[in-house]
Amino acid sequence: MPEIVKLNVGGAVNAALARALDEMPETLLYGEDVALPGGVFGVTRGLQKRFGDRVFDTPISETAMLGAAVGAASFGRRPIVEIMWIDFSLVAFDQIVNQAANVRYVSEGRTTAPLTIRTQQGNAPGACAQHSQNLEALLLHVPGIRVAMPRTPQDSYDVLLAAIASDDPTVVIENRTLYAGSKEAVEIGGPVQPIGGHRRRRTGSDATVVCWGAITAKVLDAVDRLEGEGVSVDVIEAVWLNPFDTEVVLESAARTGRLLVVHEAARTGGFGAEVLARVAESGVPLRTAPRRLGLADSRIPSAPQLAAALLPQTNDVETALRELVAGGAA
Amino acid sequence: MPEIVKLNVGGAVNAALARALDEMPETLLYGEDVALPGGVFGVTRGLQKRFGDRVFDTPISETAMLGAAVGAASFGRRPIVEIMWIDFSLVAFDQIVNQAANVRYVSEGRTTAPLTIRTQQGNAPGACAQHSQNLEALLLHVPGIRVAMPRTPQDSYDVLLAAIASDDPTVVIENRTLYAGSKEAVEIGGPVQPIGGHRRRRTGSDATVVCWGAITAKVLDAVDRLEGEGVSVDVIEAVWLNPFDTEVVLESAARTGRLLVVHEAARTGGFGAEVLARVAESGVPLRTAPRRLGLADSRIPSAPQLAAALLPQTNDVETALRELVAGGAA
Amino acid sequence: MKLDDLLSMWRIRALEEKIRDLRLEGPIVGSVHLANGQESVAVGACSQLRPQDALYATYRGHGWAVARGVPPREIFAELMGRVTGVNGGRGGSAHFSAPQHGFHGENSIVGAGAPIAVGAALAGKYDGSRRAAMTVFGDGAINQGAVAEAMNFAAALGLGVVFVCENNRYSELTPIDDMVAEPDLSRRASALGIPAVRIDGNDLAQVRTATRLAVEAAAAGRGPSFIEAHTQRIVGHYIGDSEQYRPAGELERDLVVEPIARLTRELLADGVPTESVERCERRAREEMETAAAAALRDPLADPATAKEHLYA
Amino acid sequence: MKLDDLLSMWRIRALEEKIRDLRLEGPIVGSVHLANGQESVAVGACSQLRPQDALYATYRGHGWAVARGVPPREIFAELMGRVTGVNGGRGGSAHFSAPQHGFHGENSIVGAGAPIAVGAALAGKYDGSRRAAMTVFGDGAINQGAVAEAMNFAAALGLGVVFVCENNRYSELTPIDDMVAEPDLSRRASALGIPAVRIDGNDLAQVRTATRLAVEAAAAGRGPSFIEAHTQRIVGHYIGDSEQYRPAGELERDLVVEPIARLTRELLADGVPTESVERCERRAREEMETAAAAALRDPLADPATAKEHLYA
Ligand SMILES: Cc1ncc(C[n+]2csc(CCOP(=O)(O)OP(=O)(O)O)c2C)c(N)n1
Ligand SMILES: Cc1ncc(C[n+]2csc(CCOP(=O)(O)OP(=O)(O)O)c2C)c(N)n1
Ligand SMILES: [Mg+2]
Ligand SMILES: [Mg+2]
Repeated sequence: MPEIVKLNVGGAVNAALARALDEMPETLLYGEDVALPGGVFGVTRGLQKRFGDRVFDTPISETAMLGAAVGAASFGRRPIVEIMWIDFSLVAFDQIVNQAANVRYVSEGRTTAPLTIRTQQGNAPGACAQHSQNLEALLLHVPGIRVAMPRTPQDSYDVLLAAIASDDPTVVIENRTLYAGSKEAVEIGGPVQPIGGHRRRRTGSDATVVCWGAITAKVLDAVDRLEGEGVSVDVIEAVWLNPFDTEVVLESAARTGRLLVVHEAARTGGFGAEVLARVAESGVPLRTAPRRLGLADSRIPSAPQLAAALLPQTNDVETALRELVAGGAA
Repeated sequence: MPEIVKLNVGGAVNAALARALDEMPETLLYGEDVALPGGVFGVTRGLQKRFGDRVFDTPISETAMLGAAVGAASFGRRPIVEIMWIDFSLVAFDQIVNQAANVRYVSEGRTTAPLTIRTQQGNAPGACAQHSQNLEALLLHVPGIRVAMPRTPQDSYDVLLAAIASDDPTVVIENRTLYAGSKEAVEIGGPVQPIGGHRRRRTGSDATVVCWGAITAKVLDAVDRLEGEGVSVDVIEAVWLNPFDTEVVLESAARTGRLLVVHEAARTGGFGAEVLARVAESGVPLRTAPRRLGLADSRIPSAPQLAAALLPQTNDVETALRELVAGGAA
Repeated sequence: MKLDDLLSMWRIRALEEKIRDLRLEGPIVGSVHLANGQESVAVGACSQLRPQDALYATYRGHGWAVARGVPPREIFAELMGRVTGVNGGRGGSAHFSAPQHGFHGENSIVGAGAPIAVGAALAGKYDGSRRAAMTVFGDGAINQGAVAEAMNFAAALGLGVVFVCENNRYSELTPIDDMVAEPDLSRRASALGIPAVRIDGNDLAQVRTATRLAVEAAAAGRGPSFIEAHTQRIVGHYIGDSEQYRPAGELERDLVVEPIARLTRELLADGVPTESVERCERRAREEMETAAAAALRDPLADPATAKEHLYA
Repeated sequence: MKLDDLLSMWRIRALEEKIRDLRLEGPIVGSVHLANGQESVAVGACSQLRPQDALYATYRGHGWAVARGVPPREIFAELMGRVTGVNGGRGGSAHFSAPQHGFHGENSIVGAGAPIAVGAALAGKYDGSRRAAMTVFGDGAINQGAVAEAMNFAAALGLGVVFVCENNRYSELTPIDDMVAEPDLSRRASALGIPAVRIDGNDLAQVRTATRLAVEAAAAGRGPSFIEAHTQRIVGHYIGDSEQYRPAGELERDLVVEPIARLTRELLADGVPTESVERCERRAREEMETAAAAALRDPLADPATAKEHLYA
């Protein structure tokens, strides 16, 4: 019985976890500080109280946490592991890439790893270089790992549930700057969705923007500014990056003839390159050269004004779109 | 006094290491089994005998090995660390991404990390999924880390020396299937080159192939087959991937109007996407849609016939080139 | 009983030697790690495992698979890329698994199996199986962070993991004693609050006792145990290893104490007829010849299936 | 002498409290971790470090930087993104360094500083510096594989590393006792062959003695040492932590034993005039006010420089 409630992202994640723990007795939820303290962002508050020892705190041992998820998943559990920052996953990347990703394939499907890694990423004012990275592209180069980056309360709820229900190892990447955002109406309790899918946030015919994650808000601001000037932009938010809705992007790019990809991750080797490559390979004719916006290839400084100079801002998106539209005007 | 000697890749790497240890007293060479046993591939044979305790064996502790390199490098040493397989770097990825890559930037240049990671990668017949991956794209998405993939004896010598002499953390990715290859004339003892650069392996006007690593041999075979039919192909081997010679690729692609990128790494999110994206962004007009060949997005099976079905083969390169040339024939 | 043990160990030895032959002759390609000389650890430990227990091994895991009951034909087939291989050729020598036999896989990342075994024990906390999860690794693996994390994780959460460290004195080509300051590796487990023993891994009785106690502890919810089993490999780290690192005389001494030679001596001293003792070897070799021949006749895995099973 | 110690500790406390104010008022943004209550470990340990020694701290490192001689103004400036910050604002509260003062950096990846310190000691093997490399980490960090690897690496190679575990009983919001089965964390070092002590970290004399012996051992080429210093933070894990995890009465007890209160009591009991004792606090606060005010007047780091220093 679906129901509408007002939730911010943190609340939506909490609701999704509560539902998963409630409806799927095989789920486990663990991580550093997630149980008794309810998480450093408060997102898992109340869950241990409600679900007992299926929700527990762990030592600061990401390799053990993720390895344990692989092992428990292969024995019928459905672990949901919180990696507090995606930056920390790098101390345990082996367990994601060499272990979780391989299990099903190498065993010919005899062993599976239906586990979910919940993590969050991105720069926030004053965050240090080791707490600021956007690393989805690393995971997207690893066959066998599903990846999603929900942003709104509704998507945070739906995507997390889809990930947990999925029988593949899935990384759901959130963004801590969004947890305490404003509450929105969220439909909870509806059917659990399959993995995959995008959201078309704006419909337009002059250009296509593909984006994902928190930076989508800046894209929408820029697009809305241009809207007033009669420039209409198709905005495709790739909530799921693996699987990725290539066809939708191709259709839109073919229609608008102009393509911009925006992500917060470093530009070189970011998934924006993959999007541009797929469009180029498809042979879809564009009216002008496609563009990418991402972190200027750099480490990320702590001082907000320095970080802001390296990360795409609303103005950068606006400028890029203006140039794009002007460029293909002929 | 430069001198020409006959060396295979293993010998060339050994010669470069010997020279670095000889000429740069601040170098250290260490890793698992590199010293007393001379390395599992025999590549470091004789070096401990010759250079004493600057060459040493370590515990199986990649995180400690790489962290120690960061620390020693900041105190004037120039560590050269062998990570036996690139797959193993994933147990220690934090020390590469969060530590080595950050040091110079975050300290405003007060601390530096002139260290070299020598590793090798790729599939070889019968190798398991955890010993077969090509992971250069992960490193290429990390600002602050230089990356090279030499292939010939001469490049193996030159690139390694350039990497060691460079003041940035640099990963030199070799390929174990090449170490014991045939000996070629190698000029040793010449001036140490700066980092960066490509090799134009063939000159042609009908298409451009950009490739790197061991798979280049397959590319050259395919190109040579086509040569007989009057199809001439520009082959750019990107010996250095960071820095990457974008301009050279743009110039060639503009001239031939047809682009194919070939790598052994997984197709999605591979650095081939970056190359296609840069060409697309540049606005260089192509006569037909560019192509990429890479590992079909998959884990890598041990059985050689299965792995071969997933990895680009000479025939695949040939077919892709034929289609490319036919496609842009109009 | 002791004769059964000898047969079990000979099965592993014969399998490994047949694999070596096939590797040298061609049907098996790539890197292969044999466990000759270490058979008693696998045989003794697996004799104490119950069906619901989970075993995690390393690349040096053929013998553990055999001891756990994986059919040799399917192992040979796996190593030769046959469709009948336990994983249809995808795992290969160094990374195959057969969960239906409680063999939850080799692992070719040193130390990486330990955290995964922790997960099997974690699952046991909820599924009522009283499962013991055994993870086997080498002396060198003790220096990998994953093993340290796994041990503490299991200790802190009281999970039924049996950590078995096969101390064969070498990590690849490097002596463990050069890579640690404290040669008693079991102290690392004790320091985490894990009951730990050091045993002569060539002594089947010691292996059995230590394992039985550890499995009982796990099944009873008393948490993890650690067993450092001293043993020796009497072959190279991998097929082709020139073994130049071995001090003179070492191999000769090892050949005396290795478990098959040792048990053979014991049996003969006990008065068991030579004929019965020799029959074990003969029978094991015959079984392996038959299994290998069958595997050789099996069809190669079909390249058209190479893309299957990546995702659900 | 004891008054000097009090002043040194007050400098840290006053710095941290001023940082807290600036964080709450706005000039400092982002996550900030204070070390109130742990000052004695930093002051005592750094008093034994020589110029050539290298110190590696964590995100909770402001006090260690002060104790090592990093000018407070440059720390304040760093946290406020000023061009005069030790790293021009690139490091921030949790990841700054000042090698010119022997402060080789904070680290915001738990445990990651330990292997790097090993490298500083490794360099010392070749450069004749007789350097001791000190790495400081928390109780929770002991469960990170990197720390285990670093300790064994240093032990095996006999490197002059001083491992200082500041056991403040919590890893973020979780009690360490819930995350280990063996509460004596120093046993992990002993098990690796590293001389290890557990001390009352609130007792400057114990901290000094343990550090002196450890630094001497390192300088003499006798390899690593481990110090588990029991202490307590009397503030939250980060500014804004609601500290709901604290049992009733704990903070009150901690406020009695924390090192500034303790030393103050000692001094007064020794008959040192109240005035002299109070002057330490006053002086420290004045210094920090002055430093912070200066930093506040410094210009912000220039965004146009944001791309510099990525590569050589
Ligand atoms: C993380 C990692 N580092 C290095 C290797 C390469 N390697 C394979 S086996 C091995 C030695 C392991 O020694 P030990 O743990 O004693 O096991 P043994 O081979 O003696 O059974 C090494 C270093 C690896 N597979 N994984
Ligand atoms: C690898 C890694 N995992 C998790 C974190 C998040 N984190 C930051 S501080 C901390 C607690 C550390 O506790 P402890 O080592 O006791 O140090 P303390 O904060 O008490 O000084 C955690 C879990 C991190 N920064 N790095
Ligand atoms: Mg061994
Ligand atoms: Mg702590």
